[in-house]
Amino acid sequence: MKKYLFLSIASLFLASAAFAADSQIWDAMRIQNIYGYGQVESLGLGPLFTMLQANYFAQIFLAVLIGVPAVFLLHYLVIGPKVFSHDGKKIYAFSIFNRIVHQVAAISFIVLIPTGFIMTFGSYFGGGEFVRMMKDLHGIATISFGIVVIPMFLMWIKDMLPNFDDIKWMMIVGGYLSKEKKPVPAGKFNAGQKSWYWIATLGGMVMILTGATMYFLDFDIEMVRSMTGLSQIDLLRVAAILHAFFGMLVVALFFTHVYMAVFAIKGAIHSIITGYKEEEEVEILHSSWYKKLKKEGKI
Amino acid sequence: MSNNEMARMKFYCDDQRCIECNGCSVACAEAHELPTGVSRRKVITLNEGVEGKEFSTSVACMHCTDAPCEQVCPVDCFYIREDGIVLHDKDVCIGCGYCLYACPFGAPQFPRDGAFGTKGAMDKCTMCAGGPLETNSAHERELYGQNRIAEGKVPMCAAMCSTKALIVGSADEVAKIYRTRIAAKGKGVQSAPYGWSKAYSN
Amino acid sequence: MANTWGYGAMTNSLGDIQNAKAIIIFGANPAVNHPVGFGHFLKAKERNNAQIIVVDPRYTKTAAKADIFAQIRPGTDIPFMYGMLNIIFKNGWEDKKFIKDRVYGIEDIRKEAAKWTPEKVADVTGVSAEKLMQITRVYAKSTPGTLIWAMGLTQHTIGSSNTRMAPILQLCLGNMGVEGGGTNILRGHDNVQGATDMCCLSHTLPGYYGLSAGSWKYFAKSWGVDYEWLAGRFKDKKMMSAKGFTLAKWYSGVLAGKPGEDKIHNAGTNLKALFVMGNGITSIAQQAKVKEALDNLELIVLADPFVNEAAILTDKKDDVFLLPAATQFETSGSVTATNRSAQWRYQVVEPMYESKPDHEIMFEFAKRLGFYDEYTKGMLIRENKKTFKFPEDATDEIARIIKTIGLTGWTSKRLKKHTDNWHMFDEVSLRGTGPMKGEYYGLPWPCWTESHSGSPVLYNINRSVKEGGMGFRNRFGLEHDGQNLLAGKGSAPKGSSNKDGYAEITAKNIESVLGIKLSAAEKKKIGKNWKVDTSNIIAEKCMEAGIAPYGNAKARAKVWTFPDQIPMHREPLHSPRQDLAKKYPSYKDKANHYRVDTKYISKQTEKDWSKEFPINLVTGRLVNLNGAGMENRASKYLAELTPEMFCDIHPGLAANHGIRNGDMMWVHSPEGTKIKVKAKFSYSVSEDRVFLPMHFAGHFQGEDLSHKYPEGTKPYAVGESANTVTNYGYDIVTQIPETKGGLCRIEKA
Amino acid sequence: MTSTTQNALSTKVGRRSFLKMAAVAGAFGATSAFASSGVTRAATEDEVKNPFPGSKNVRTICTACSVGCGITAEVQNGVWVRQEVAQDHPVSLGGHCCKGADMIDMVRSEVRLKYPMVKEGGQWKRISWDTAYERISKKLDSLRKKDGPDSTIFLGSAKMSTEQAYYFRKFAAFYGTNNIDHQARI
Repeated sequence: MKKYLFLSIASLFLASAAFAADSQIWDAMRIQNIYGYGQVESLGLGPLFTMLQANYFAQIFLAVLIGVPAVFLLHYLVIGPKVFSHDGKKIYAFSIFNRIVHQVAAISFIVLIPTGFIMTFGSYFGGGEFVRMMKDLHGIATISFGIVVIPMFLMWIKDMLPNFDDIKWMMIVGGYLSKEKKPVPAGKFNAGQKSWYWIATLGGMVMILTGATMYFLDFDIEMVRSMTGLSQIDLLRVAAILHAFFGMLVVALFFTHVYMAVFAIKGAIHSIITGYKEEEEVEILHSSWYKKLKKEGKI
Repeated sequence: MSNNEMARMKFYCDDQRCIECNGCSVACAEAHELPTGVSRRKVITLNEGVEGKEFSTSVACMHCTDAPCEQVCPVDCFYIREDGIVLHDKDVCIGCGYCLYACPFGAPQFPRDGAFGTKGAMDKCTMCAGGPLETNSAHERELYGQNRIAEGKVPMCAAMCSTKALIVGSADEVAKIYRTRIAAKGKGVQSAPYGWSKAYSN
Repeated sequence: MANTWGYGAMTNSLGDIQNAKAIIIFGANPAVNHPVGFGHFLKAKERNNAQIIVVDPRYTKTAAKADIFAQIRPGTDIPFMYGMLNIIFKNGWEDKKFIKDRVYGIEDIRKEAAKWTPEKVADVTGVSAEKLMQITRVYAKSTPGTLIWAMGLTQHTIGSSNTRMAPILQLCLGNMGVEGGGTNILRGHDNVQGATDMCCLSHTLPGYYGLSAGSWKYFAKSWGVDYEWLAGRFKDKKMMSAKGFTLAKWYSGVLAGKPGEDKIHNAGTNLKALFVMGNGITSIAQQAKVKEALDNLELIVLADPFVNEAAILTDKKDDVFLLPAATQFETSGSVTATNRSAQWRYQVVEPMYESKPDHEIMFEFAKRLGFYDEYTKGMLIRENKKTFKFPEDATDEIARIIKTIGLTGWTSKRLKKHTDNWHMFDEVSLRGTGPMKGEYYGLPWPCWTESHSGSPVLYNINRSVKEGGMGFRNRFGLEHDGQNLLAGKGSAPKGSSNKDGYAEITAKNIESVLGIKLSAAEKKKIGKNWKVDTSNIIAEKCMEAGIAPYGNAKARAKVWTFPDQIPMHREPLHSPRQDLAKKYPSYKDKANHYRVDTKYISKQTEKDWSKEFPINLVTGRLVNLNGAGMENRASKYLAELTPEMFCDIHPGLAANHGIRNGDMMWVHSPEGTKIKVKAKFSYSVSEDRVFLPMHFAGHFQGEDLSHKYPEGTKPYAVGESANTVTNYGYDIVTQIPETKGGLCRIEKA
Repeated sequence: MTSTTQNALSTKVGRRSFLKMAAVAGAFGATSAFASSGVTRAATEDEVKNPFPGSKNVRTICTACSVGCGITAEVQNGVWVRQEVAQDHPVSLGGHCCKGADMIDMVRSEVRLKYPMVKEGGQWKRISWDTAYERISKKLDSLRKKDGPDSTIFLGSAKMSTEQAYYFRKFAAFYGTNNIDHQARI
């Protein structure tokens, strides 16, 4: 009897799979405040998102959180920091405007990244009020980052355009794998900094947009919808996937950036506080720029 | 599929009977005194006005066996009762919306009551089983609505369905009713309970 | 319908529909208007394999569940049914014995039906000949078949013909008086049947007694007042017997005398005061006229649990009173469902805020107008009491007086008992079990005596009268044109002492028809006839003999008192088919039609309406609202389902006018009025018609009247009233407005 | 499953994992009674906890359409606290459309007319019942004397009880006019 029941039910389920594939159930506006829920032509991102979020996102974030610092710790111990003379001449690298913009972004990141991690691992914090607060804080910090991201993008874009030095720089991984102080081919910004710039600005903007989409859920993004042809629920799913993906990149590069500024190059952090870089540091790490400055007689 | 799975509580809406009277959705909203804009249950009509193709069905949380919402929730606010009812803890929920992205039925609802116009804690069909607070306490009723299951009563939507299209109960019993109806018609299987097996079969 | 066989009510019950093998639905949308009732239809379909046939101008939610759907042009139901009869007669599918024994005047129908060949029907109705034949075959072959209708048949100038046509179809197929058959009108509001039985109507007294002096005398006596005194309350005895204004056209009573308005005959005065209780008069046709009438009244009193939107519509500045009436849950009383079953509606809570139940308001006014004692005396008579208890004593007063529809058995005690024990009744047959054995749920009238079972299926001769059996009512005399109008031999209800047809029972014929002898005491007490026999001796004796007090006659297919003796097709006043309007013209204009001179042919031929207004206009209900929608729009959950007034329009038609889904659009009527509504694309309407839901108010011809609501009383949804653009046109007999077959013109707003 | 969920299950669900399914059978009408299966068992008396102690169920009838669906109103201390399911009603079997499911809202709607009002000079003004009665009956009386009883029309309702409808008709009769009608004529 039981077996019969089991079989008949199983056949029902098979039929149900066919029914679902017919995807009539996916039609029309499913919920009040989300329009175009799961239209027939929807991308079917639900399963993809579920699979990624359930099995990979948190793990990858954890890997980034532990892995990146671990690599740097190893680097610090094996190769050690680069130390440049702080007594020599200084080169004016960052205007006051540059510095303010950078600092605002920096503070935003200092808030955004931990709050983001707290949300990702919300269950370990027990969810509820605390994590909700972190979520709101994440949103608030986005506002300050949103204010400076475009000035930041514009003020450095000229120096951030890729060139041949970048390929050379990449080949030797910026010279960070050796203890030698050999001039490294790089302009005002090296390829590493450039990648960080592009990820932080363009990626940051993507994160702001995707974040806002998720934050407000029924955020009116008619334009994006009509441009992409995505239903709102798919847009939300794309947003969630993109947000996580760029989040990983940003976090990894942010850690790198901090490591470079604070540990890898001793005292390099001062340049963004005072605006002046050590001449020796520029000569070695930004040799092309150094040469250019020299040629222009600015040093 | 284990036998255990059949002893789960399930919804089934018979689209041969559903006439989009919205009795279920209003009964639900009324029973749980939901804010407007939140519909735990919604009736949808497809191909409206197209002769021979129009049909309606009532959708809410299907209390999936492999509940995707439970899988993706970053704060693990979901819990699945022994009888298969998928519930969540509003005090833990942070209103991130991930459950909504994962859900194939659009069940999770977000009232606009958070700060800065954001969505508050998620709200969804509880199969009238309340939440993790003290059973039938005023607090539970305020957050999750009635706990009719604890009172030994049928969930409101199915009980008030005008044509008895929407039925609820343990899966094998609902399947029995479903088969009885199909048999009465003598027309063989036309469609079957959807959403009962894995939400995303892979 | 009452003119066909005696009573104008649903003949069977909703549960009984589960017995049907075929269900044909004309101009009704039970899936939307009576969802719970429609559940029984679906069960018939599921368990009985009953074929559901829907004939409607729109592909409704009901049609979505139908086996066959015919999209008919509004106002052409008569040709459609004649077309069916044409095929039925041609194939000999009619029930010949039934017709012979129980129907009068089918020959004329046969002649008329012969004219309506399927091809001709196709031209007039827009339904193909093949479909008509398919429907006819399925319906005629699957017996018993039940025929359902609602406002889609009645709201036409020929509504009263429509409602005769449907019974004729059923009579020809022998579908009357059987389980699973019948003509089942689905009433609109919860107590339309009850309120109609009590005749809140301008042409008759409670129980359909009419307005003749004899009726007034019977009521005066039963109310315990002097007839002359009562007559003195009226202007004169002529006005006492003159039908009053109707809800449909009362506005003419105010506006008469103005240029272009219809003339009235109202005892030399216009209407000056309007007293409304629980009537959303924003849902009646000709809103612009209604507004003008409201503006011109001297006094408006509106008693309702919510703000009656008449108060919002009018620009009148003074003497508009809003009285907070209690809802029906804050009082108690009986309510009659569509199948003539009464239920006791118990009081749930005390009236909220300062609201008062309707009867308290009436009693107080009676006191202040000086007729309270006479007015309430009827409640004291039965038990010779000093004080009364409302509503129980009123129920008993009704039971004491109303014999015509057999309410004698409806005492408050019995009705309460039924509601208290509703779990003891069967869903399909309504039969009681246990202590309720031998009674049908709600004692569907006629319930002849205090021990009668109620009559769940009217005109069923397969049951004894005691158990709800009966033939057709003897209401139209004993013969016509030399033909006997009584039922044929052997067609009396089961167990009857008289096996043939017989006349209605009077004190004179009771002994001969029943074959009994009355005692002297009985002879002294007995009333003149069964309708006025308050002693109830006639009914009691009839039960014993198995005789229906109202006689056993033939139903008549021919009503010789009507403008059309048999139903004839006449085009709506505003017809999109001018060629047919010439061929099937409307009636002559009718003078003093419920006190108003009403236009028919002169309106129809005024001009070629279809040139300027090419689109058919259909109105109807939505599932979440009812009537004028006041109380439902005041619920946030219901208002949320349809927050705005809209117009269902076919995307093709919309494209012709450059209207996109969700755009605002104007709908213009031939009356020169217009409304601004949101376009909602829908394939449920064809490209030559639009559909408007009728429940909205609060906007008028594009103007938002929200500011006119008293603070805190505005419902959650407001919008244009569809009835601002419904066309002129009233039924020739009942004066029901023609809201289902008008014309309009649309444009993008 | 993470610890949080397990925690929630063990502490909160254990106590609540009972069901009384007897009522379900009624909801499905003619279908077979629900057999007990695995997790669903009848709840014991003390497990079934009424959230509204001391409440009473009142049988009444829906006021929406003419089907006449049964309504079970749960009343606690004179307050209609909950609309229950009238599963044993012979016509509706507990079913309701959206209007019927929301009957309780008709009573407790916030936008109800709360007190008598009159429009004076285009403005709404709150008045007492007594004032309303007085002013209306005076006006009716004078109109009746001046223009005759036929100058008034009474529009009644299909939403009234039968008794009220009867008394409304009777009111017009005693007032002296046949100008009375209701929604049957729509």
